[in-house]
Amino acid sequence: MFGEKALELVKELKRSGDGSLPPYNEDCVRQVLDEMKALFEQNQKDVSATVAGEGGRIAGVQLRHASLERNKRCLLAYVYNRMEKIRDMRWDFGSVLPDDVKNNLNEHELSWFGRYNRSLAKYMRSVGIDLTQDSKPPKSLYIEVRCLVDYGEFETEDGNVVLLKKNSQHLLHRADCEHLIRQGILEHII
Amino acid sequence: MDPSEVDFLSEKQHVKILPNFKEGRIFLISGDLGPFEPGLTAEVPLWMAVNLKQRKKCRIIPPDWMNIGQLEERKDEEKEREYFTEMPSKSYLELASLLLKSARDDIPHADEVQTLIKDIWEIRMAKLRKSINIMMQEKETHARLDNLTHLEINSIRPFLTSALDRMHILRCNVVENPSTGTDY
Amino acid sequence: MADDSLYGSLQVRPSGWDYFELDDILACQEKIPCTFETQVKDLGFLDHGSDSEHIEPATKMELPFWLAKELCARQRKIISVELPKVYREAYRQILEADATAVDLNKLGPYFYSVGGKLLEFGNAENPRIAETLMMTYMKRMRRLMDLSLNKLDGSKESQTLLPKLDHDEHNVFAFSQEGLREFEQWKQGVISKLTSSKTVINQRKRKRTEDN
Amino acid sequence: MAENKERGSLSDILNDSVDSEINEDEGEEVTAAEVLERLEQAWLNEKFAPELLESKVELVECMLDQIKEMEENLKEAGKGDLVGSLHRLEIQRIRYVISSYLKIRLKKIEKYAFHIMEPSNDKTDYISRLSAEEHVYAKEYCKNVEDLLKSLALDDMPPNINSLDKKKSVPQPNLDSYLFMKVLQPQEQVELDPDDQPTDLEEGAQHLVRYSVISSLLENGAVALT
Repeated sequence: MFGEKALELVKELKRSGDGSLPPYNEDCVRQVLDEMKALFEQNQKDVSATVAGEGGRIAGVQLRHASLERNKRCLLAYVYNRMEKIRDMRWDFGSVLPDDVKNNLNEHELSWFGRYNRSLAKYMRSVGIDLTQDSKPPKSLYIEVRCLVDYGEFETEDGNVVLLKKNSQHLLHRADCEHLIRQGILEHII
Repeated sequence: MDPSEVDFLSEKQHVKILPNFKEGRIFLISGDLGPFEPGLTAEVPLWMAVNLKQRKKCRIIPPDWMNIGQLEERKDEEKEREYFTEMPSKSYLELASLLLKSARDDIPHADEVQTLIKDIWEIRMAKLRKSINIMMQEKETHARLDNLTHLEINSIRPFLTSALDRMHILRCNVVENPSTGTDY
Repeated sequence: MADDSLYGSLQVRPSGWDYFELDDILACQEKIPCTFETQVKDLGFLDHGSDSEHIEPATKMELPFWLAKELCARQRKIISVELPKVYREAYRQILEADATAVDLNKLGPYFYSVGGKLLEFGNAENPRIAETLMMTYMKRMRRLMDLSLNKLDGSKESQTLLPKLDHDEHNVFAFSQEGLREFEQWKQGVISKLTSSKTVINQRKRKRTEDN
Repeated sequence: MAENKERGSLSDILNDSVDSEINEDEGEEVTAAEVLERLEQAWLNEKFAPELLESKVELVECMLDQIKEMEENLKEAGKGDLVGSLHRLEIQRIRYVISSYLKIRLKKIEKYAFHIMEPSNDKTDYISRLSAEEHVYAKEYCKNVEDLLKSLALDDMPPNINSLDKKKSVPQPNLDSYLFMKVLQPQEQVELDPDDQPTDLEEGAQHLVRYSVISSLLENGAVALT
């Protein structure tokens, strides 16, 4: 039946769950576009035949047109849902994506991510607040953290420098270490 | 809403403290406080009370309902009454657990107080499930829950709103396909 | 039944809002038994059961919902449609008898949403389908509530019902379990603990599997 | 700030920094505490409402000014100073509400970008609910997403279907979502559901209802979401 390849794309993305992004499936997308091209050209032939007086072609045109719309919907949903995953990574990760994630992005997605970053940064500058901070309500000014990796020197907001060695523990200002915790460098100890 | 945000909201309510430091009026953005005299009670928001306690700058006076006598009375009343009784505050559980965690030595008979509060919570949650059961059975499409507290609402919200949202779709289907009374 | 004016505000949402939703796309793939009323030229290859060049009238085929819906929309009548087995009288009686015992996941993971879509065909049994869907959901939802609001340990009872849940039911269950897990964490005061992002966790898992 | 004032303890410095009376255009004296109260309720309303609500960016700006002023004064306070650290903790709490409020709105703008930016008469004029900065962001976001859809799919599709129907086939909020609300101002004979008789809403009452039934009451402040 028509639309099989397009369905494959949707299923592949659905299987990947959240938090991970499979590589951009260039050739499957290509095959969907090819099927659409063929459906469209066949419909054009049938339409001109019908205009020329030949009967009995309308049903085929409608069937192919429904398949065209189906392919379109699957393809757009594939691109749109990937885009949402990439967008969420900005909040999850920060403005620099790790390489193994970047390799799964196609060049248009990469340029989308760059534009999204710039637009978000511009918005945050205009309101004067870093929205990627403060993911949890503040409990107290300082929190206990343990270092999971050898990170080296780290300068806190109020200017003093801390040496973050593996397994070293510190009492750090909450705002300073939120990013480090999210990137798995520090661990918050209750 | 994340329970930590429910906590965050409950930390706005005021509690009484016994400071051991001297300080004039403090003009917070959320309102003026103090002055503070050692041995003289003062009212501050819960988030400040807990912070001062962590820095050993005060003792916290538990709210007057947080004692064994009153809590036992509330527990019995909650057990008897079919509907939810009114709680002393819409964030009684957050207040109690925060004080029990960071100012336990300021609460007489802390263990009994904790178990009583836990019991009250369990009775109310069981009541909440029962009333939802009835709500679904009667196919009611809205409900009044005056005495439910923030954390109780928050704990039932994910299930109830998502379940009712889907029920609404099915209900619209029925409404849009009324049987014309012909027998099946 | 009630007159229409009373039900003014109760309509299903206008279609299209879920255009990008993967689940709706998958639900629309559900197979519908159809019979062709007219010939369809040059598309015989779609009917694996015959090798004729065209699809001949009276051919019976299972078409995905997204196609069946277009081919019998409004006055076109290229095909006529029958209810899939699980929405017919026999299955409806099973559901009426013991809704909570039925394995809706097996009957088609999108049982309720496909059921809602079938109503678009204007079948005479629509009222009974809509009624059965609602009644089934209500009965199962009450059982599901106890499971999703109780212990997190996945008791035996939840193990028996869980695999039988349809996609919508599973979302409700997962969503409320999420809420319950957060509440449990809150109880131990862990909740305000900042955590590393899920992408980092996934990455670390992948690294671990690559290393050993 | 009065320079010549003899430098007393920190709280003296802070006395004059908290501009306790903020004049609103209606001339009614609104204290900083009241502005904060309204901002917190606006944050909760935005958090629970399925659609984008009226922007309360003026409350955000007012609070940010208060914080900036307070932070200026705190520079002089020593690190360990008790009152200074309490002020900083309050500032962090207010920052959290502001940041969460703006983030929730931004997420809604992203989720329903086309629906918001596509004007049509038979639905709410969401564009008027955007702050100036949000409007710029929403326009850029729509353009960016549409360009992606075009470059990866639409431009390679046959001519008659190579565009996105931005009126119908785009994500839209579910206005019938269930939520909890509390009544601030009593209301007479409100229809909570066509199946039931209209009921009175008593002040302080809490109800579980569908959003569409109370959206106008929410807009004029008669109810709040909880």
